[in-house]
Amino acid sequence: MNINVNDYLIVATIIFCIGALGVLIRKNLITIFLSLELMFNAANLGFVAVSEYLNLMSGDIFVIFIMVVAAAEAAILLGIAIAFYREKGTIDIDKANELKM
Amino acid sequence: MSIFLKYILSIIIFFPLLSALILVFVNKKAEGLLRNLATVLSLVEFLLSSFLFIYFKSNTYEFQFVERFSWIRAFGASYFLGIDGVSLFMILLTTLMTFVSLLSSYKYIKDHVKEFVILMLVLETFMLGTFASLDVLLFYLFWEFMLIPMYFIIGMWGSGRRIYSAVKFVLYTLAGSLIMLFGLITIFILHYNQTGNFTFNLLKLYNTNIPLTLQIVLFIAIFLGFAVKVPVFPFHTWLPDAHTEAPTAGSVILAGVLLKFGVYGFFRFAIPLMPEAALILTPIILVLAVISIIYGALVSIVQKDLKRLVAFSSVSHMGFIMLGLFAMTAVSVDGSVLQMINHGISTGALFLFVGMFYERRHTRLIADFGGLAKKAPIFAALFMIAVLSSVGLPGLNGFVGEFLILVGSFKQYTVFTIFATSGIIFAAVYLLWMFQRVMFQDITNQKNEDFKDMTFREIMTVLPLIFLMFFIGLYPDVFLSRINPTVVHFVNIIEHNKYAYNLIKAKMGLFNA
Amino acid sequence: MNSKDLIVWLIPFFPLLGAILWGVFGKYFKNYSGYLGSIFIIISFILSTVIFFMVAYGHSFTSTLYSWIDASYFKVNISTTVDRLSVIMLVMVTGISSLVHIYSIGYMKDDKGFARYFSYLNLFVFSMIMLIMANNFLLLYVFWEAVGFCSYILIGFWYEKKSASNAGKKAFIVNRIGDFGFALGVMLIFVNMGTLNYSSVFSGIHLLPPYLITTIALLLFAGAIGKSAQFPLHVWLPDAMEGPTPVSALIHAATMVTAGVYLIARCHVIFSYSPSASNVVLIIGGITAFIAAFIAMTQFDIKRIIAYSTLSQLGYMFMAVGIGSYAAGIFHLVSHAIFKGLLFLTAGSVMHGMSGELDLRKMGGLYSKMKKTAITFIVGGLALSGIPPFSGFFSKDAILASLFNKGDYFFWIIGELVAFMTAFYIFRLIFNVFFGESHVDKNLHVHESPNVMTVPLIILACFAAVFGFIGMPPFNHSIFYSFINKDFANSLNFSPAVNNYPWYLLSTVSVIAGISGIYTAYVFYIKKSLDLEMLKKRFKAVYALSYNKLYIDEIYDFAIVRPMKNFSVFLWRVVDSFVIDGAVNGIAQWISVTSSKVRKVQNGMLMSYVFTLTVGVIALLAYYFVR
Amino acid sequence: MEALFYIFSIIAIFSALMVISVKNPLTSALYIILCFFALAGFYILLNMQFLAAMQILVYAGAIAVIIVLAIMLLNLAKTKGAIKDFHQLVIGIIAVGLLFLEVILYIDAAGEKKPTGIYTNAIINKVGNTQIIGEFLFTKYVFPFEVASILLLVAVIGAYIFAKK
Repeated sequence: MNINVNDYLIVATIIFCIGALGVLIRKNLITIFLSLELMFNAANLGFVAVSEYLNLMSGDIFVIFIMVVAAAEAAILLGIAIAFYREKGTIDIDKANELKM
Repeated sequence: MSIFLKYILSIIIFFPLLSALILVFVNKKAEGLLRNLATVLSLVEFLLSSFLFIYFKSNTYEFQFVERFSWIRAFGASYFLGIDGVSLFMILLTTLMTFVSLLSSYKYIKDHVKEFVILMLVLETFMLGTFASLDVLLFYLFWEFMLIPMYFIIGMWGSGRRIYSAVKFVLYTLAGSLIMLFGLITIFILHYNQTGNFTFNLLKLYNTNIPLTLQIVLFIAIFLGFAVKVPVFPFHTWLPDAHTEAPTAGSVILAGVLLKFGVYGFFRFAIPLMPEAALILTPIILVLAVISIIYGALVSIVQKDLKRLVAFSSVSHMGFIMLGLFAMTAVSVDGSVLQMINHGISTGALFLFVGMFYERRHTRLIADFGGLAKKAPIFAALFMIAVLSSVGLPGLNGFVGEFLILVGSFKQYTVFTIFATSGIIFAAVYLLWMFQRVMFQDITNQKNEDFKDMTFREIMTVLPLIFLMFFIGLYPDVFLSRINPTVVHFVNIIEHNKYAYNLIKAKMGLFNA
Repeated sequence: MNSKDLIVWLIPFFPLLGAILWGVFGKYFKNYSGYLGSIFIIISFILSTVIFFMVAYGHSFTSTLYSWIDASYFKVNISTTVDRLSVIMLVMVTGISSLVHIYSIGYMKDDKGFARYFSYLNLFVFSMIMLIMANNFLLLYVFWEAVGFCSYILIGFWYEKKSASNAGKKAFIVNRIGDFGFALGVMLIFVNMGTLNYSSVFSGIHLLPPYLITTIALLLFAGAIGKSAQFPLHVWLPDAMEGPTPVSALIHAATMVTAGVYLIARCHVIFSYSPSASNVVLIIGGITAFIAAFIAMTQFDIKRIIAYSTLSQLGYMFMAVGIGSYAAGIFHLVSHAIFKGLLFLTAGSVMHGMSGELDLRKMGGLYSKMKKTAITFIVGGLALSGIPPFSGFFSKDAILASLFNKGDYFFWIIGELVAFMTAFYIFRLIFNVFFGESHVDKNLHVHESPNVMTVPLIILACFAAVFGFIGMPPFNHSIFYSFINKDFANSLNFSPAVNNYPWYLLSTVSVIAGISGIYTAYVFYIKKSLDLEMLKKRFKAVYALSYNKLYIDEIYDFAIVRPMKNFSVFLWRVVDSFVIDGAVNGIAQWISVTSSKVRKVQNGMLMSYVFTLTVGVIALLAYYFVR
Repeated sequence: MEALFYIFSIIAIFSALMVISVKNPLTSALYIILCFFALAGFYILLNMQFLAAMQILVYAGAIAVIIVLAIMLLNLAKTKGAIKDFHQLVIGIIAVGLLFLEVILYIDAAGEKKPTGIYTNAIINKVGNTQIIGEFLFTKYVFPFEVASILLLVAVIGAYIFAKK
């Protein structure tokens, strides 16, 4: 049995869905962030697999940019987490409800 | 001079704005200077606008003093101005009423004088812009801008439930005009689909070919926008509130100019853009107009508040104007346009007088007055002239317009006209009864004993209006000769569409009369 | 503008000038406004006389001042036509106006609003002159309303009195109801004929279908009903007596109220093509003549009695024009103007001497104290009662004769009955006021009026005495008839009173009716040989009906005024404030409630936002998939 | 190769599940590093050694370390992060299940596609994937590349601002 692009995509989908589930059900800011990273990586995997399948390079380049964005995001989010913790004494996401009118 | 005439419309429109800008630099404390300056500037503005009258060519329906500059090229909006016989007089009315209302508010407006005069002048610019623009987008912008100063004028210097009234006024009008915007944009897009050109040029949009069902939908949408402004019967309830709570100047502008925008909108936009729909919906609109006439009159009879009475009488009078416009004969539309001027003058004058009552006694309840003719004969005499002009006494302005409307609509809409004519009885009932209770009989309230007669300034305020009442009543030809070509052209457009309309009528078999 | 035009336009010009001068600069003129005002009217009168002879020995002519309204196909000029009918009216109006003006100088001497009074009065004369001279229906309508307005301000001249201002308002509004019909009539003429000029309308009216002619005629007649105070719109005229008495004499007896008759005479072409409309005129005239005389018999206010008498006499005129006897109607109009003006002015003189007292129960025996007034009054009374040789006899007889000759015996009988009642009530008045024992308050200094008032009375009395001879029976051979008939000759079904019956027989019947009326009054009030109180008790219901003016005011109040007021309150309180505003505020409320609910969606919980986002993604994907 | 694929798959999915299910955030962080390694393995399988290296360096090395640092800095290791809301769990699973289903259906429906590019495995191996990526980054993608660096700079400043008291 040969591994083709669909198999990679299925794995990527599974990881993506797990990440999405994590975002939905967890309340811990850090865990949510980790779940987001999972979703990023799933997408990356998809990019690379399709790029290889179509003999292209653009997907790979994209992955690099996504990594940059993820890194930047990580920095910002952790800054926010620290500020949030300082403010509320917790990082429970449900406490972040000040967007309400 | 030629340059001046070439850009005269822009000059007239933006002169008040410039005046307001000058007033911004005047010290807030110098109230006398502010008032005088604003009044003088508005007088200058009126004189400027009289140039339009002088140089207006009365033998053509074509738009005159046209100015056109590209504005937003991406979707064909342009700065496109021009006037015909109808907008000419609307502009003159606006400049006159602004001058008069500024002159009338020397005593009434006591605080925030600077803001008040600036807002009035800014409002004038917007009103003039609305009357002069021939570009739909430009029109709509001016139209909506008007609300802002008016909102503040009612909300800041009003009396009683002024915030409620101001908000009600704005929301009512806004609700209507948003629906209208939808209609206008739909026509704009239809025009694009048909010609491939983006344009907001009204004269080009006239040629848009709109399918009938869509026409009806759009007409109803645009109708709502204008009907609120007029106001026609079920959409009128903002009017008594806004009129009653607004300061005198606000009421004068509201009655004198703002209500005209509704009818003007029908004349300039709704009917020529969608003539078939207008023809089909005419019976319904006429029913509303006739209801407005009788309803407004009947409700006026039992009002206890002077200003509210005049406000409801406005509903009745505007009903006449709507009847004349939608009867769509040359005579009735002539009368309708003339009556727009008349209503501005007469009702404006009535509001001025009510304001003078309020300044003297700080009440507007009819029951608080009585026997004032003895104390203030000049007041009584001039007030009576204004009342009679509103009643439609021959020799004064109201009669000419009313009669033209009625005689013009009689043939086609006999029943409506008969009902409308009964309005002249009611007008006599409510206005004369009011006059009797205020001016005649003996003084019952001790406070009226030192009721002052009119001052020189107050006489000067109403004198132009009184003069016009007689002038239009005795020699309306000056006005009619300039209005008539435009109106005849307007009616010809409708007649042109009657053929199509009759085909539809035959097809639908609905209106077999 | 040739001299003819100039003279025509100067006739209304002087009164208008006067009205403006006294109205605006009244306080500078003071008493001169009276003298100058009278002089202005006298000038108008002289000019009218000149025009009268110009027309009598020449032709009628038209003169245009300027184009008034020119709206597309609706064109109306300010222009006049002077023909035989209008010159007679003109001379009558300006003549009586002159006398009333002179009389007013004395009557209104101490009034604060002296200048204002003359301003109004001059304005009225102006409007009336223009009404008569108008050559199209719109102008007629304009001045029709204008005289109504003048009547309004003159009735309410003493506006401090609530009753006076009420009466003025009532007059104006009731008139407007009539004018409502009139206006519709004018519109109907325009839409069918395309013009409002008398000459074009009259020459083309026969082309219209009969029902339209009848409708037009009836609508015009509605205006006449209002202005001439015919049943059922007669209610304003008795109340109008609140105004100064010279005003009642001029407006509410001699000139304005007869405008209705003038209108029908002017439009005789229209009416002659519509027998049914003419019949309506006849019937309304008959009803009014009868009920007004019936009411007048029991009233106590001397001015009101004369006012009802005016109604009744107007009823005669309408009967006359209703059967097509236009000449007789106009003849009675003029003679009535003279003797009724006289009666009102003398009543004013009595009031003046009695310091404003009007109740005839508080008078009596005044003959010795004010001889001139009394004699002139009696002359007027005799003229009214139709006793030869006073003018009323000739004019009333002309009407009754034409009724009889036309075969309308029923209305002839009514006419004779009314003649009897008329003689009765006017002599009831005369006997109670001038003869019998005095009931005058002892403190009251009764005096004769000054010469400025009595001289007009005497002039009018002379006219009342001799005027009738120009209409000597048989009427259709008289001077007046032959003068005016040239105008009416072109009307189609005009039938001059056919002289089937000897005129002297009919005249005798009328005279007998008059004399028996006077005798009855004599029996009741001078001889007192019949017990009045007993009679009142026996016919209690009839008496109450008459005394309370047939309860018409009350009926109107109950059936029209109150329901309308209640309905208006309903519209205001329920429809406006509750239904429409309720709907508006309800929508606002609904939006506010809904939005406060929808707002909960935005709860600030990040997780719910994320969840919504996910659902959105799922939905989007599903959409693409389904597509 | 196939065996490797399955092994990496199992590791990746297992560690991903552990990331979202364990209570302690620190444990989660450790599991995600495991996941990153498994993904790096995939990249190698896909002939992208450079990306695999970057994955390990950037993700497992940098980002994960920052996270762990933050957890320790805030002393969060003991925070209760357990899933308490059963309701939310069920809805989440249903939603995500649907999402999964849809994506799978998409993949299924996509069908065969012919390769369009020129960068076959042979060429990549000949030139070297690092060089190809480098050439791309400094030629065709130079603008996004510079933007990305500015983004990083902004992120640094932003993180500083946020974390600063």
